[in-house]
Amino acid sequence: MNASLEEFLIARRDTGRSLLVPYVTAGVTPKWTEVVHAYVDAGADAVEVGFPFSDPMLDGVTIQEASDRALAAGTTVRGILDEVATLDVDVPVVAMTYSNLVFQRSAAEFCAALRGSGLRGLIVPDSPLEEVGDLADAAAAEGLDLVLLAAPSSSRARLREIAGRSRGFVYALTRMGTTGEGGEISEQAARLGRELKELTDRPVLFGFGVAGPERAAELADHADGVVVASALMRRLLDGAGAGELGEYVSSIRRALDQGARWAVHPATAPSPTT
Amino acid sequence: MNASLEEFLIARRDTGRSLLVPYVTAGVTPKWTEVVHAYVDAGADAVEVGFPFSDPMLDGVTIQEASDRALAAGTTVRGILDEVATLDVDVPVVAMTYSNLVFQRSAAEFCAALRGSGLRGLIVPDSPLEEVGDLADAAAAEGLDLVLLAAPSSSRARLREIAGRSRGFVYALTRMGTTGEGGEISEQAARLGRELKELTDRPVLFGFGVAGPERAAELADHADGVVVASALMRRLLDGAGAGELGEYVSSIRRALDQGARWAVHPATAPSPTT
Amino acid sequence: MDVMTDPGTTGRFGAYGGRYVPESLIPACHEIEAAFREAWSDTEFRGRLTMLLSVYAGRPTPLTPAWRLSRELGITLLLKREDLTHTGSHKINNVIGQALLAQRMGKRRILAETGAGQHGVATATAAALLGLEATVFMGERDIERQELNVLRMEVLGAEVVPVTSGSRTLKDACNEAMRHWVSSVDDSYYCIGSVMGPHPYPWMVREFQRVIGEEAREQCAAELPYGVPDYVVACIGGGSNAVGTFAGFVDTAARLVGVEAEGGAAATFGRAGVLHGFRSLVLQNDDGQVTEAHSVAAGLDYPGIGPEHAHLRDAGRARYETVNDDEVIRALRRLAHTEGILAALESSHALAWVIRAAESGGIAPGSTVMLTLSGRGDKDIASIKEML
Amino acid sequence: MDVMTDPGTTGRFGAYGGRYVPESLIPACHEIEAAFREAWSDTEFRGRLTMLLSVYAGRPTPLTPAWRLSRELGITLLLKREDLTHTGSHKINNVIGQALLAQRMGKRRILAETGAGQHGVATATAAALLGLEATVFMGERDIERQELNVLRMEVLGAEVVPVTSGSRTLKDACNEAMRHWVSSVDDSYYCIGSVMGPHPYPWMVREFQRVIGEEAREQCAAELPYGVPDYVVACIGGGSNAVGTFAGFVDTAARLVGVEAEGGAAATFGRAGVLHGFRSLVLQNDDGQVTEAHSVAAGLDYPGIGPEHAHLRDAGRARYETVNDDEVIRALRRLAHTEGILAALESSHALAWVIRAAESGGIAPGSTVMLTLSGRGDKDIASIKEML
Ligand SMILES: Cc1ncc(COP(=O)(O)O)c(C=O)c1O
Ligand SMILES: Cc1ncc(COP(=O)(O)O)c(C=O)c1O
Repeated sequence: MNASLEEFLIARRDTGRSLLVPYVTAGVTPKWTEVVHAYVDAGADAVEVGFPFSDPMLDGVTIQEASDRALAAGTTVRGILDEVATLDVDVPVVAMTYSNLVFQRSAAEFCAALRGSGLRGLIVPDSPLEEVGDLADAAAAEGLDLVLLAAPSSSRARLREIAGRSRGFVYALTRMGTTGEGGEISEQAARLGRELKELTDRPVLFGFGVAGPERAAELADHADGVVVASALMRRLLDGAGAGELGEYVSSIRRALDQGARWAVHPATAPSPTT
Repeated sequence: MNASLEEFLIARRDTGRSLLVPYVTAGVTPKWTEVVHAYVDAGADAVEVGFPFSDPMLDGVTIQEASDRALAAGTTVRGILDEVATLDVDVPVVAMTYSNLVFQRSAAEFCAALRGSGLRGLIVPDSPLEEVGDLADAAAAEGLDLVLLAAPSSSRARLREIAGRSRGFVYALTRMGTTGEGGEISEQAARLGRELKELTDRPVLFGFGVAGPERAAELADHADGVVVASALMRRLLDGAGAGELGEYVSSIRRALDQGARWAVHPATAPSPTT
Repeated sequence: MDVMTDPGTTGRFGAYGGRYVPESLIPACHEIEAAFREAWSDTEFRGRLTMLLSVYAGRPTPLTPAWRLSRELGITLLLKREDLTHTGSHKINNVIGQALLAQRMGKRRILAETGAGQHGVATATAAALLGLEATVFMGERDIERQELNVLRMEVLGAEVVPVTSGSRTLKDACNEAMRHWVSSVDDSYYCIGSVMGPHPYPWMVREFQRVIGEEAREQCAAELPYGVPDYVVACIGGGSNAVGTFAGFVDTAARLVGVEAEGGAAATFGRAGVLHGFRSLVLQNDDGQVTEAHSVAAGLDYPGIGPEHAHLRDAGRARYETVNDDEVIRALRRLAHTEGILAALESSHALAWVIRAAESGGIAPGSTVMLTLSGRGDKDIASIKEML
Repeated sequence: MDVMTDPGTTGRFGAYGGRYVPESLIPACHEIEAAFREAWSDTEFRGRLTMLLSVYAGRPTPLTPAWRLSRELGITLLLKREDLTHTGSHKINNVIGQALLAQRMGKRRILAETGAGQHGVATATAAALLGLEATVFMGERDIERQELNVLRMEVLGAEVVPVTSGSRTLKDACNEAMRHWVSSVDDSYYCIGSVMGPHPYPWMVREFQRVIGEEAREQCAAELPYGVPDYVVACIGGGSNAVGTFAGFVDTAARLVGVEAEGGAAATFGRAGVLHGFRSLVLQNDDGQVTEAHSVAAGLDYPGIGPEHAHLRDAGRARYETVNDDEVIRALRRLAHTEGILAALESSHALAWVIRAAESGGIAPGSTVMLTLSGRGDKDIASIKEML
């Protein structure tokens, strides 16, 4: 796989496929890499791997618990990188973590390490546009796509800048709040999806509160796909194994594929001639 | 008995006898009047009857407890007066209580009631010289002897006034403190006794901390006698009956009589010719 | 009007006051009276006191408008903030004065009784400040109710002596302190916490507390259109914060109102009597046995009232009202919610009356009310919690 | 010197500060910054704030000489008495400012995190005063340690939300408050209790707290021969009372000393990192996992330090020291015994360092030390008792 995260996702989306990015906290179980494989087998278009942080400010209880569990089990950045390096999957793997891990030594060092283990993208929810300068440069230098977040509260001007500077995809927050399941699809989310789609041809994926196949399909109507995190981690913490998690991802995959068949995506639908 | 308290005590003292005034809290047991009789039979020269008060500021734990017990049993001023009226004893009975009982209606009314029940004297420890005007007049009008207290801290000028205005006897406090047993004979007490004896021919009796025959005899050396209260009430509260209390008073009586035999009382010793 | 003046050498306020103590204590009372008279006319002493009240204890205290509650009640309610003084109540004003006096008299130790514990904490504080020892007598029941203050006294280095006699509250602590004083009068100074006790205490404590009223008078003059409030209100245990407040307004047209706890309302339900060394109104039965007071506020659990209040009542210069525990708790919560001020249960009595009177028309709409908030409610939090 | 100035739109103090928050909160931070800039240059707003600090919160607070302790230590020790403010700590200065700002911005509710509970109580207080709602996040462990303050907040009408994640102390309460804020940013204002959080908080809180230093500066000028103390000392949790104090002396020759708890000493044992929205010194392991802080003082149980302190340290304008729990308890008791002042455990850290330094010659005999006594110790009495 030589394509960048962004190239990879655009190519997939352009086949008319709704994108699906499931999440797993590295180290949450000793066999967490099996979960990655199960996701891929179930039709994931990329996998988001969380590097656990002691103070995950933007995460709800589920991912906090997963992070605490991983840290309690002795998970380290070096350990995660080593395990990621052994992964043999044919979709891009994206790191998600907090600024304090990224800036430990330097952004350049961190990005180089990620890239060295084969990661293709990076999400740092507490580094907004203003703080992202060095990191964006370092990521670009390593060919790592730095994904930026867009929020319902972001102004149009900020959305334009986010859409312009994000790489890989634009991570659109379905709501004002932390990660976690539940909540209706809001008019807000739909509008954010529409606005971002107007501003960029990059894939726009919804995250936060994407629980269950229907909700995933509904959301995907307003953008190019979804990130699913807490719904999966909840099941994992409750005892589900890689197999079950894979099935759950499959069910979302199917819903997305069905939804995509009758969804109207004027901007991104494959042209009738392809 | 027609003599006043003072006349009675002077007469007895002048026979060379050390005076003994035991105390009982009225109402502390249903049969408290038996205690009075036992005291008299044991050689008391007068008996002090305490009218219990809820807030006996100058009393130590023993007399507080006796007062609380009497009040809890429903003791009232009227009830005490009625019982005192039935006493048939040949020594004077003296009331001791606090200002608040005395001034309930008026000092005159209170004194008249005491006298009506046959009481001959009154001690009000929280009415010092400055506050005693009306009361002294009312007592005098009823032929009731108002006993004043003298303290080791009193100046010579005050002692002179106390000695001059007290009736019945002068109540000399052995120490700075509340009623209660214990304590050595202090140089203070001896000096107070001497000073008062110089100032008046009225009997001077020591009170507070007169516990046991030896101490009584020692103290009597410095004045005309003693008031014994807490030592008796302690025994009563611990279960002693009238008989035992009488025996205790007898033992003090004997000690006083022996002490008096070899004691040096230059001022008061009966002249060799009597 | 012949009120709130020097009560002379006999310490009389009309028919009240005096010095009903055992002969043993008379010389001590004389000594204190003489020392106080001398100190009070010594500008250096007064300067030192004023300096400590300002630099150490946080005076002057603000006069805070109760903005939101005033609007709700249709009056102008001003709060004299004694809760902001060091240790959290007006008691410190008096105690610093008496501790300076004790030091001047060469005493080594200060004795005190305490109810709510505020006077005890203040005494422990002033003793530490001046390098004196402190022994505080406190009823066992109050020790339970005011645990926080007991711990404060201990950390300040004071000895707290539990009093187990009688109702195990303030009145018994007074008895016990007095008893102890009799036996240690040579080296110990008895620092009474309110306008009670034998002369010169009721007068001396009033003089030490008049700083409340004098400050408030000035503050009102600066802030009110007519310079003087229509009502001046304070709670009454022994009556020191009230007397200190009234002293600033006695010569004005302001109506003076003292508010007692229903279960300890000597001015309303008491008869003349003698307790703890002075003659005043006392709750008692027909025989003269003193009744136990009952109130949620430990500092108001006192069956008597300062002699000067009895006199002010007889003279018609002040009136005395009562409120019950329920009204008090509601008033405390209401002030907390509307103004963010947690008043002591004691002070909340004054507030409860103002609320009732304003809501029932007893205080005319548009009136200005100056209320002394005698202390803060932190010490009461546990009891308040229990009662909710 | 280029320190303690306006940190600009990016909120940088040298290499520290910034605004490391989720995109969702960026507009809110901008809005607050704009509102604060506008308010801070609006004389009416500042007048209103000054009035409330004076009439309601009891400012100016006295500068009290620690007479007896000074003599023992051979120095002149002056205490800036933030313990005498309404609610009992310097936290009220900041909170009244932010609550006024929240009201001006049309917010309905105030959110806050709290450690010792002092910031929570102050927030509940200011919210009541201005008729706003208050929700306070507090670690479960701190709720146990500071029960009194929890009850105070509840009586004031605030909702106290226990935080059960992580170490269940201040840092986790910060996380939780931030999470909650993200989801309620429309109608809620997040009132941060120290010089931490994303820009403009560290700067804004410094500005609201500089009243401590400015008053102390004036008071020192009036009372000291050279007008300025040799040392200016304050304890550091997040660092707000210290920054507020330093702000008044940064342009003088006074040596500025911040004192941290040994178990939470980010300035001494921390490395640069990003926590709770800002870059500063943080206690953390090699991987960047934040360490739990440990201190007897709940208000100092914080693994970070305000970004401006990190900058002052780098710039050499202030130095940072640590003391351990034992020294702190001893210092608290010593001040109680010598001066009758019960300091908060937090403030006692500053005192412990002064005692150690004076006794070891680290502070030269005869020096003048101005120490900010950030709060009163009533809240800590139960824990102190346990430790004796
Ligand atoms: C806060 C407070 N207010 C009032 C009182 C009552 O005392 P006084 O009536 O003497 O003001 C007390 C007594 O403890 C108190 O603590
Ligand atoms: C009394 C007191 N002092 C100090 C602090 C520490 O805060 P800061 O470092 O922001 O002044 C606190 C925090 O709760 C406190 O309550």
